[in-house]
Amino acid sequence: MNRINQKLKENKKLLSIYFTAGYPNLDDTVTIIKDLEKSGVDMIEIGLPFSDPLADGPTIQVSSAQALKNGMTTEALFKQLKDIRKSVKIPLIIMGYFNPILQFGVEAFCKTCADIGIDGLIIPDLPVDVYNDNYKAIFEKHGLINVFLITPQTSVERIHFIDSISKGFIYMVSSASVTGSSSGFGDEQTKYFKRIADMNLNNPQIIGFGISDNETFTTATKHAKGAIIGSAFIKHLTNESDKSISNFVKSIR
Amino acid sequence: MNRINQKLKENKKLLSIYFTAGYPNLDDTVTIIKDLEKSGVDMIEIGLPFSDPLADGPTIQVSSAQALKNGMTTEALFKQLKDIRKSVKIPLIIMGYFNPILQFGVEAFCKTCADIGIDGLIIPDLPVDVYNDNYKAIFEKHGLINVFLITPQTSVERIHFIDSISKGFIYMVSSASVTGSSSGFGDEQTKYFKRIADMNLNNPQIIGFGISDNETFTTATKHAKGAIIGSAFIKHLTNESDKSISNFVKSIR
Amino acid sequence: MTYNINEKGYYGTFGGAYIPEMLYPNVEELRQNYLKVMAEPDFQKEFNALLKDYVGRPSPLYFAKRLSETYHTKIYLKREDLNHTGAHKINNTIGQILMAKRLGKHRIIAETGAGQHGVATATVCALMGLECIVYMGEIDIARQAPNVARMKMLGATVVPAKSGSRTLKDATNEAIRDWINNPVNTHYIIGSVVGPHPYPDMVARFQAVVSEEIQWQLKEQENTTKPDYVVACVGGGSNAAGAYYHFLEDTDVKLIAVEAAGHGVESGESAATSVLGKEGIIHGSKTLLMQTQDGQITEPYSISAGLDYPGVGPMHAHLYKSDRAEFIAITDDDAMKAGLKLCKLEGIIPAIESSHALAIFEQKTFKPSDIVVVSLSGRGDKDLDTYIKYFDLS
Amino acid sequence: MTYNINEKGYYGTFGGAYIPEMLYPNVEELRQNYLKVMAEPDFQKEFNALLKDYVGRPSPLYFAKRLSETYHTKIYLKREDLNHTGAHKINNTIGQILMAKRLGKHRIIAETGAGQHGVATATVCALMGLECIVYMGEIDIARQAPNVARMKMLGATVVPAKSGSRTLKDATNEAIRDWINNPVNTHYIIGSVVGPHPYPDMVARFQAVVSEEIQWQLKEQENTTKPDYVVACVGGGSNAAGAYYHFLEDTDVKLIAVEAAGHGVESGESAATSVLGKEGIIHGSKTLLMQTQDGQITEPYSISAGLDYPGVGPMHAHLYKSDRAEFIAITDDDAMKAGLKLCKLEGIIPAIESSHALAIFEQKTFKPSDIVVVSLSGRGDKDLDTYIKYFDLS
Ligand SMILES: Cc1ncc(COP(=O)(O)O)c(C=O)c1O
Ligand SMILES: Cc1ncc(COP(=O)(O)O)c(C=O)c1O
Repeated sequence: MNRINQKLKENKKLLSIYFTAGYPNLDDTVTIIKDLEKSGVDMIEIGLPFSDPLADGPTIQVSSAQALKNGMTTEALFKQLKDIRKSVKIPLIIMGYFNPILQFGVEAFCKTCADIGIDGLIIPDLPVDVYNDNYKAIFEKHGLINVFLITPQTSVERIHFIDSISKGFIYMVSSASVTGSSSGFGDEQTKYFKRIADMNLNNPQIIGFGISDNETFTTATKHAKGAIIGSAFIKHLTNESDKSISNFVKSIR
Repeated sequence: MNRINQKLKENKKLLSIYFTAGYPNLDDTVTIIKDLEKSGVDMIEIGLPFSDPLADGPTIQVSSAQALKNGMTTEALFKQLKDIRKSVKIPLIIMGYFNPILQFGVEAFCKTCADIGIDGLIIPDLPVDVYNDNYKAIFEKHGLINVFLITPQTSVERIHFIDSISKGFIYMVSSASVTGSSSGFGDEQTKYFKRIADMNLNNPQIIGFGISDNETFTTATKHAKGAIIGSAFIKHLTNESDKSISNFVKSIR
Repeated sequence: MTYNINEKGYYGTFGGAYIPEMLYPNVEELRQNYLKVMAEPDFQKEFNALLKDYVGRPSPLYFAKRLSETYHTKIYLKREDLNHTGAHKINNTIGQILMAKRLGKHRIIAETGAGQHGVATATVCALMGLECIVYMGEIDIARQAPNVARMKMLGATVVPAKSGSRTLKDATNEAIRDWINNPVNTHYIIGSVVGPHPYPDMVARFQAVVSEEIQWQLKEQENTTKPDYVVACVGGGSNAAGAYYHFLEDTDVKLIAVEAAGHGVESGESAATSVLGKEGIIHGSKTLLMQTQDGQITEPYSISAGLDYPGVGPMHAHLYKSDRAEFIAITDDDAMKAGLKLCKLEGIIPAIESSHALAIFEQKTFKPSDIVVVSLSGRGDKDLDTYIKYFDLS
Repeated sequence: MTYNINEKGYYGTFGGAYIPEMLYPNVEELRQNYLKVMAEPDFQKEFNALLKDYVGRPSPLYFAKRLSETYHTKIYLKREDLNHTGAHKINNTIGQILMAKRLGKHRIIAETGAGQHGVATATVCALMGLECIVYMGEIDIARQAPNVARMKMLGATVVPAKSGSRTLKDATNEAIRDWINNPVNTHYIIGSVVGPHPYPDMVARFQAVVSEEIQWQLKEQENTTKPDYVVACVGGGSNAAGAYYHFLEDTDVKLIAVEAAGHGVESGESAATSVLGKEGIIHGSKTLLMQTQDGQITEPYSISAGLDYPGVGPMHAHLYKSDRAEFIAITDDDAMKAGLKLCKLEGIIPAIESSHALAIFEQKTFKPSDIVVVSLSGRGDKDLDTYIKYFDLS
């Protein structure tokens, strides 16, 4: 069974952390992953940096640009991750835009991921139907879970469709926004969280975008299986004089 | 008999000088006239300055602008000239653009000129036909000679017509140009001078524009009754350390 | 009473050709030929083809919905701003360049204020492969920089006029001096209905296409050939002349001429020629002009380089004196505001000249049923700096 | 083989909608409605009326006599430079603003490179009274200053894109981010035949009026509806798409697409997407784009802000791969020279984008009998500074 599915079965609210591979320094990737696991994080999204991350806000944009400048490439990432499963047990997801994956070759990409022990992919600009028509078989052949997003604007019908083809969890975007946009959740969002929870979907939901601290994590996980932190973690790596990852994780839950 | 006609009868080549009234200083007008007469000049054109002297080159433009700045007006000029005939005997012509004359009133202007003892007018932008139709009677009533221009482009027919309505001399523009433009006469111009001379017009011709020194004066008066110097004289008043008018006149003939 | 020119070249008592003898052959040649040449089928064909395929005529008669709602009347904009080079000026330069060619001239001179006429002249000279010299006041060179750049791109020589007010009047003086100096090979393309006869009439005839189009365009849109009002700004008066032309003798159609009040008609810094002017001679024409008691031409002022002229065409002097047209003076401030308003309501940036015409809606009330055609004589690209600075938008 | 879009939103293998889920409702709403709305008689009427009375269509098809003589072939210029706001871009923004209104959107965003699309968007937003935010790369803001001023005059908010190459690509990223953040009330008016389906097709249809007019205009002038060649510059590809549209399936009509070679195709500073690009995803579309081995999008370079884009519309990718169109890359230098040449020969100052299309006559020989229609996509007013500096004309 895929590590993601296993993790989702645990009777707890999951904390997932996104970071950009190769940031702040090219060789930080593995260290950050290990530290995150050590700090008790449940799942990690390893961001494959892209030159034009159009679903991301300034924080992730800047980290991506820096990572690329540092020399991060798809090949380099795979090389860094080669032996990751020797030490890391929690689910690892690669999050990246479709073009670098396409250039690598979707089949080759999936195979390499599987070889390394990557559990799933989040590709924000690979639409559900294109995936379904063209790439599903490849992903499944390599045992990779593809994670789809829903947003407050996603129709009920479409949510059910996405639920039907999802094999792990649904990435629930907290509000219509790019990453790192909002600060705190309002009425509208909690209503939306509840609305989706009440749909009793087959796949659990993990909420992302706008989770930055204990308060937002708590609100989000009241109605969902877990939550993903991205920009806030990258800000922590960038700005804090205390760059301790475990302190950051502790501050969340 | 008008002083101009009398002067034209003299058996000599006439030197006529143009200057801008009120230049260099507002009250120089009368002094310059007297000095010119004393220096042996045959005829004087007193320039009534105009803000937009469109037939004039830079030298006369600048002198006109300065004269106006000095406070020269039509009234002021007439006041300066009030007693001019007590001392000055040679023909005096006022040269000015039509608008100031029109504003003064053509009749009033002519009357005042006559009272003062002005002999003629040169109004470059009062065309022959307009003069003929509207103002001839007034000029004649006041015994004023209106002087018309011809240029190298003026047709033979038109020269004859202008000759027919002229009562003193014809102002022969040496070349198609504004005042102060050319330097020296070429073949084309001497041919033109000759061509006109050969027409044996009723009115003698006095050549203007581009006469600046002994050479051009001599060339011009070879074929004409006289010549008019304007810009060169104003330059003399402006630039020369020796501003002596008699020295200037001596340098011409 | 007629509002057209008579056989002597006068509109009422205004007009004529008060020119130095040096210009006589040129002006006379033109006077004798212009109507004949314009009537030639070959000329007509070439003129009309260029207006259509090169200039982009007909220019639309655009019903300005939001502007009309704002002022509770029916406002149509005659979109001369859409012409090639961005103003009505090109109608005239196309005509004159064809005239010049037929008269065998191969050197072209022009004066320009806003630069639109200079650009339009440089344009047709490039089109015909003729040499082009444009005189432009030093002040106008500074305030209409984009148009100076355009003239240079088009291969014209731009000569600064440094005398007097260093604006349109002085550029015109310089152009006339050039013409005097070059009487044989040169045609002077005057940019407005000013100058000695036959220029005012010739330019008006070339611009008359504007009102000709208004007639059939209004027929299409309002089922009448007659607007209630035709409104145009007046510098020299050419866009107004074009917009009025076919309505001149039909007094059902009311004409409104808008002049530049600058800082205010009584401020001493103004270009409201008809109100402030007296009959006199400027640039070869007997007309109304701003002048001193003594007959010296006054230096005008307007924020708009194209209206910054102390005279007005003789046709307009006559329209003013005969009360055929209503003359309204608009200040810099009111014009600028009206210009910005058009941007915001209709998405059209007008030339500051044209903004003066648009400003009348704040001063004069029209009936809801009135059809008011405004000559949008040019686009505001040349004026962006002035607008942006004025409204502090940068 | 067809060169039009298929029902799945692809031109051959290019196109589609590779968008984040956050954009799905917006793009899907558009996809489901665009053809229906465009077919509504009411929409058609309003669209066509605005094209005629506001934009000034039809734009002339001008036979460039002196240019034709120079290159010994028959060159017609499709004068999109004469449109209101000075380029073809407004055809599309008029269409999209009417679409947006029918979809109930009241906030409009756009990206812009040369600023022409930004101005065209700001214009239609003013016309309709809608809020307008335009994203523009910092570098483009500097090199297309007049258009920035125009947008401000028109009341738009211009937001600088400060990431990446700080040009069109990055402005597009920012616009997409804005749209993600404002999914309900906002319509994103994309300025070219790029982006997720249905944008490329919708924009092409709005621009198709260009080739529709070419057909009947050529019929009038040459008694044929078919040119031998249609030439257009390609940034995203909208002016080309419009000029090609009605000829796409008729292979008698040869299509030439002109890309920006910048300092040279092999120089590393270029925007010649089709030659240098590989299949990939950019801004929601599968198409050709300039990218690293690793799939990172390359920063392009061209002197022309409107061509300075690392992708190309999927229609053009298909035209390239299928050899339906010939692709020619033109350097900065050759484009600038061709631009100046048009000024001097025809009195038309072209946008630097359009100058690229004109430069092909130095590279490719046509038969004297060939009818070559060149899309003169825009006027060069926005580029005067660049031209003047390049040719040292000041
Ligand atoms: C756009 C525009 N409108 C109006 C004028 C004023 O000229 P006229 O009164 O001859 O139309 C100018 C002069 O440059 C102009 O550029
Ligand atoms: C005048 C002009 N032409 C061409 C283009 C390139 O765009 P497209 O390829 O979509 O026509 C632009 C873009 O701004 C432009 O302004």
